[in-house]
Amino acid sequence: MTTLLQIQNLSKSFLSNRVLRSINFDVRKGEVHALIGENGAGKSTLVNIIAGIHKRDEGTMVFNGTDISFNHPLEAMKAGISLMHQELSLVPNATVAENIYLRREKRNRLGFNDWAEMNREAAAIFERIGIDIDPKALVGTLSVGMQQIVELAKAISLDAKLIIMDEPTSSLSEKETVEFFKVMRDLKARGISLIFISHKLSELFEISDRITVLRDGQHISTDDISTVTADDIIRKMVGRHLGDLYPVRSSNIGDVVFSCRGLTRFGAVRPTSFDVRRGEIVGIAGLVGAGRTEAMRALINADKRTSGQFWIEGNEITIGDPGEALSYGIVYLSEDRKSSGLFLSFNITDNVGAATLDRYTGSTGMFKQSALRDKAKDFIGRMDIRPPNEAARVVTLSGGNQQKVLLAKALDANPKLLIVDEPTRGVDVGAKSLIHARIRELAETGIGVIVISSEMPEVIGMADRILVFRNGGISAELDNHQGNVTQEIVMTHAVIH
Amino acid sequence: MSKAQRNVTKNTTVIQYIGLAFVTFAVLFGVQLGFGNMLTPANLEVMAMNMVFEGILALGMTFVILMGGIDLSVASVFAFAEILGAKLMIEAGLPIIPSILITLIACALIGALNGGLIVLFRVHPLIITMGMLLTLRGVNLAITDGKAISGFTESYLFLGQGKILGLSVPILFFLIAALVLGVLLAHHRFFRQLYFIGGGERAAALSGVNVNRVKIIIYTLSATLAGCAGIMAAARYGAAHWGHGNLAELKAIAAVAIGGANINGGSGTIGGTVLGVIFLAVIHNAFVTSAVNPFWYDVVNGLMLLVAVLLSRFITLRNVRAVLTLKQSKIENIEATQRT
Amino acid sequence: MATQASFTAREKGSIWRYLAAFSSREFLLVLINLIIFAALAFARPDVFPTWTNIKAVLSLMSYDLLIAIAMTIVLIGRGLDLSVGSVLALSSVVMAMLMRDQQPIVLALVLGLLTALACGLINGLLIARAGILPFLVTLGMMSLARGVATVLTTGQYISFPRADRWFSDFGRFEFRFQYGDTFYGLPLPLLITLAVITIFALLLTYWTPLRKIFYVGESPEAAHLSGINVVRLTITTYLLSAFFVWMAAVLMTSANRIGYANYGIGAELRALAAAVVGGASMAGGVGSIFGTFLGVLMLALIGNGFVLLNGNPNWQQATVGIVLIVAVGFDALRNIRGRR
Amino acid sequence: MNSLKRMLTITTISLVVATVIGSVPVKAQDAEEHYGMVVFLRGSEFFNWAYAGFQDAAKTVKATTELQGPADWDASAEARAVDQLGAKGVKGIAVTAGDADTLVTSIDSSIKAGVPILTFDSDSPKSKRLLFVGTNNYNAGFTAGKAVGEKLGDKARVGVSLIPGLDSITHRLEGFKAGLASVAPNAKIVTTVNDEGDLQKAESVNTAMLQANPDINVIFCAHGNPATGAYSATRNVGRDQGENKVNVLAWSIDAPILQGVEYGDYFGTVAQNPYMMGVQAFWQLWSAAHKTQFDSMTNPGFGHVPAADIDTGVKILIKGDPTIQALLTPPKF
Repeated sequence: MTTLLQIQNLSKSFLSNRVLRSINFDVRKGEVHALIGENGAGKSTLVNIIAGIHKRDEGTMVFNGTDISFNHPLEAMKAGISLMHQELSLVPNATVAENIYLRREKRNRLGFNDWAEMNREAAAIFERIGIDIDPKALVGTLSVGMQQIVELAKAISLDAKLIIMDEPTSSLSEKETVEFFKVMRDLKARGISLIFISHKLSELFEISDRITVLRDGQHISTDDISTVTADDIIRKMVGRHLGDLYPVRSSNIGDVVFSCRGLTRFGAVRPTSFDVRRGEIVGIAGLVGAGRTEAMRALINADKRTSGQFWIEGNEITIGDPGEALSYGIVYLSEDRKSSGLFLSFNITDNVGAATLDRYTGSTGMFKQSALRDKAKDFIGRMDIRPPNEAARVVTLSGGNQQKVLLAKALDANPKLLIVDEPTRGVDVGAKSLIHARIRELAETGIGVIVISSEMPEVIGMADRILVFRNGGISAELDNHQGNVTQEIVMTHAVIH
Repeated sequence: MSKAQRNVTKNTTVIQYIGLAFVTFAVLFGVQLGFGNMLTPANLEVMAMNMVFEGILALGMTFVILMGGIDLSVASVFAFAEILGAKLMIEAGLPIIPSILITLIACALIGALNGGLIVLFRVHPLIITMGMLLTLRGVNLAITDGKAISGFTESYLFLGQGKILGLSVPILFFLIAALVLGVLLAHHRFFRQLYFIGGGERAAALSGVNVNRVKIIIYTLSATLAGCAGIMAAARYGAAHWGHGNLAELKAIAAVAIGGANINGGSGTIGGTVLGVIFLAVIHNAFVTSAVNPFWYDVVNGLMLLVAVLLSRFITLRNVRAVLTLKQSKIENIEATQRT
Repeated sequence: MATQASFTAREKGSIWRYLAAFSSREFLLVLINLIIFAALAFARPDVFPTWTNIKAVLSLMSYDLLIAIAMTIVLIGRGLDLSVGSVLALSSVVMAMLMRDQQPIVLALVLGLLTALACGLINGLLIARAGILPFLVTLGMMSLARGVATVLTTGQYISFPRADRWFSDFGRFEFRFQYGDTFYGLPLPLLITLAVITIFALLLTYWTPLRKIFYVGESPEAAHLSGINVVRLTITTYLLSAFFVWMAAVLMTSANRIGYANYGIGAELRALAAAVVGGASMAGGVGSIFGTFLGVLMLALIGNGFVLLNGNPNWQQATVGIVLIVAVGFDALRNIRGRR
Repeated sequence: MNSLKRMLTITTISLVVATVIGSVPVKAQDAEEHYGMVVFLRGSEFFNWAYAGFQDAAKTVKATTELQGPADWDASAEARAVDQLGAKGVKGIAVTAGDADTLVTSIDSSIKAGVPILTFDSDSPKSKRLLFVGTNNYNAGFTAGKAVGEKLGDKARVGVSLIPGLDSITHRLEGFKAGLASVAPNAKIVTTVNDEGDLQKAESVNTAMLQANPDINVIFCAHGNPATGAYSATRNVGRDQGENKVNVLAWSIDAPILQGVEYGDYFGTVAQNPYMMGVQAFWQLWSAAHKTQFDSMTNPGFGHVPAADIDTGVKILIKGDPTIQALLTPPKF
């Protein structure tokens, strides 16, 4: 089996953190090569470099015998490498043939697009891979499964030699996945290589020839699929060094401060119930798309939930909107700081006071500016946020400082239940441990804390109890008081078998 | 997705067109029955001439809106073309062809300036084109000192008043332009990109579409079409006046919106806009024929715009609903297969 | 976003507070206004700096000022209100017709206010609840309100000769006082306008419910998660806009002693230009009453200058467009520099 | 299934719209005797008087009438309205030309189609209209100039508030100059300002004019819009009463102006007679539309209409004139 793509000690870092550390990776002609690893292990960055979206810092890439270095996805496409994004980049109002041949339309003599020709070719591709799709249909009218196949056909039409698929089956039904694999096998038979990224272990074992595991930006192993078992893979995926010290786990867990029963949201969240005790940190683990953020947003009714009952300190409450949740002391810090957490062009004082403006208002409704300013100064000291100057706009702060501002905002609302979504995403290592310490301190003061994180070590390091989410609901509840839960156990429950 | 479901979403736009055509004919025949003399050839010709210039502006506007932009300046570019053409031909004595060419080039440059400013300042196109609308209206007023310019040569007047194959020149131009631009939008590679830009600028840029270049070209096209309309209007009325075409940009936008295009961009066709223009022409003429108090026209105009917009909003919400049902079924059947 | 930074930066005892204030847009606008003022005073020392001329400029701009403030509030909440001009006309027509039929003045004023608020509510609901683009909703309302106003009056001036005198005089009433040998008159409507605007500026900064509008405009999603009722507040901005439009309608109807369906034509474009020059932006979250006042003042001074220097008044209409584009360009370049 | 529902929603909405148009109270239309009047600035009081005259005259012979035209200055919209009325088969059209040249094509094609058409108040001299019914602007200006000359004599210093570039206004100004000179040879017209036909604009430009030229003691408003603004200007400069009061000669017969004359704000107003214009316009159309034994010599194919234009004349209304009370109640139609 000749080698199609050969990568040697490839490295890449964004700003200060190294995402890929000297990766060796190769793909053979006509092979389905699975690529697996925890969130943040570097899978997406690797394939983005191969597909020419990012440029590599060091390392060599040999494709089809020649050295390659792309600075635009178009060049990769021309060389025969196609990347299928996770969210499809198709245009619903254009026809199937149009989406396939965008920017590469076949022209007749007059310079007009020769649709008959393109439709014929598209139909030929679909027929070859045994799928019945009408090239003239509008893409918007197709099922997600069919749209995946159109993306595939687009790659084929580029006579791609290597097709990279990032979580292609994440939104496919069982029946659609079977059809999708049929197409993949057909491509393999015709000598096209496929890189297949997925968390569904069952699928990997069914379709791939070799499997490479990445962890913490390092290449762990590449084995023939027949020589490894699901548990081997899980063990290789996890075992990331616990690294930074996590604050010692809580000693005095109080009684239940918040409980939720039968929380559902149509199309996103399965019936979910859990409790949070005073002084306890509940970690929510799970893979991308497991519905963790959707569940929390449904809890505070940021997105309209279908059903759910809630109790705070024992008495039942109704949560109509995030404002009502705040009034009961339920504070949610969103996953995406930039768009739904902070007011970027406001300064620190205004950000800190955002959720508690009414508390700084006098009886007549007059806003007590100085009170808020003093409180903000006090937080800047306590959380040692280091702004360039007091009037600095939050957009100019570093990731770590921004997260501290968010935490200060939450603290100001003196929460009974604090929900922090991805507390240390985009935060440099130094600030990470400081934020972890702040969160543990908060829990110690007797409030319930829910930490959602895609980084397994962070969840295991921080949480007293872990809820593993899968497919829109809780798949397992693990007691982690002694910190004895292993990443393997969590991953086993997180992965769809 | 079941066969029926597939046809529905595919045909939503078709249904919208049928609905619009149905209303147009309902009004046409209703007024004909009630008041007579609406369907006479003379009245049809006049009805068409009443909306033809706004129709030409609407063609250019369709491309701009498809791309997620808006162009308010077309009304004063229209008047500017009238005035510049008149000044070149009458005051400077240039022959017809060169003056028309110079006028169209000037309009194209204004369009390019619009596109350039929008791309450079990365500001909402509404503000830039509104600024251009005000500036150009002031310039039109100033260079003519409020007075009309007339005295065109007979051959030039043919451009506005002459008839070819029984159709007056502006109507013929509108039909040909609509046909050509419709085909281009449906088939030509360059214009198909508008759907991609309207659908999502970032995704379009990623797949190699040069978004900024397309924007500048489309705003230039919109201004050039406004220039053509202006030249023919000056010939039609035999005079160029700064007041002509007042509020034409709002009628053009209404025609595109009523024609089913999504004002945020991403969907819409030339055919839809032509239907919108015909609809507005019929409604306006119905007011005259039925001698209904003409003031009701603005009220109906406003109502129709709001109805068209609510309709497209209703369709988008329906699609979101469909996606959610799909996801819910997926969750349920995956859960069924999991063993732990 | 300098204005926001500067006004919260007014803490005592720190040096960069002054730097922030100096770099703020308001200071720049004060500077520009002073330059224009000095230039005009220099050019026409006999006429320009006299109190009568200044008073004329200020009292005449009070209508545009009230409408510009209405536009500013909506812009801060990341919205747009193109219907301000038409709602002004509708409200004035309703009040004038009631007064013509000898209804008590107060009842007429209240119903005028309710009419404006009704239009504001419709705008707010369609935008905040139905989620339609503000530009489109208010464009439809603009045509609708103007149409209803013209239908009610068949376009006539509505005068109210037999209504109580105090209302038709209050618009022209002046506190006359003598200082030295010359007479000085302080027009009542100007005082009312300045008083209401200063109170509102203070409320906007120091009254919590209004302060939240900045948050909604800056990031609706973050505001929603911070427990701010985004839908209710967005509707409030359109109601506040309607209130200021009603105030302008009252002053205009009283000063001219007539209600007229063609009041406020083009007012929305002038208001948007003044608000954007004053620092507001369509991206929301930024804008100040004082900034908008300076924007309106600048446009008024330019207008007055045109008349005094016998400049061709036609060019004055062009300046509003040019000023809008320059302000937007300046704003965009500043943001690009700031963001990079 | 839901495609059916979609169709239903669209058709119901469209039917509602169609009924709105159909059901609006519509005057019964007698197909034979229907006449149209086209104006610009539709709705302004002056043109409402003209249409009232037009309609009242028509009623006397059981003919019906209709008013069309834009609410703004766009003369091309007037041209289109003329075409639509012609196509509709009205028996006659009276049009006031917002811009003389823009209307030429439509008027000529209407005559070619055999539809009688004439201009009133603002003429389109280059067109083939049957005749012009309205104030002869030069004569009106002359009468106004003479009135100012008689009131202030040689020390009259006149400031004129007008819209540049409108033919009718330019002729009035020429007439005014001649009329003033006829009675007060060394009275002077100091300057003119452009009020753009807007109340607010009129106030600011006249205020500036009075300050720039303190010698002005009378403002002549050359058209209906600026009078209220001109009077406010005199108040702004404190010369609205007392011995150095600036006299304002207003134009036209809007209610607020007539009230102003009664209160003594204005020393008079040049009252054109729009109502008579409407009446005369109808009768000329009627006569042109109903041919007698011999066709008109000047316009073959039409009934007889006078060769020369009809001058509906003007009257300077001053305080106490009984016609003011009569004019104060706006026309009903």
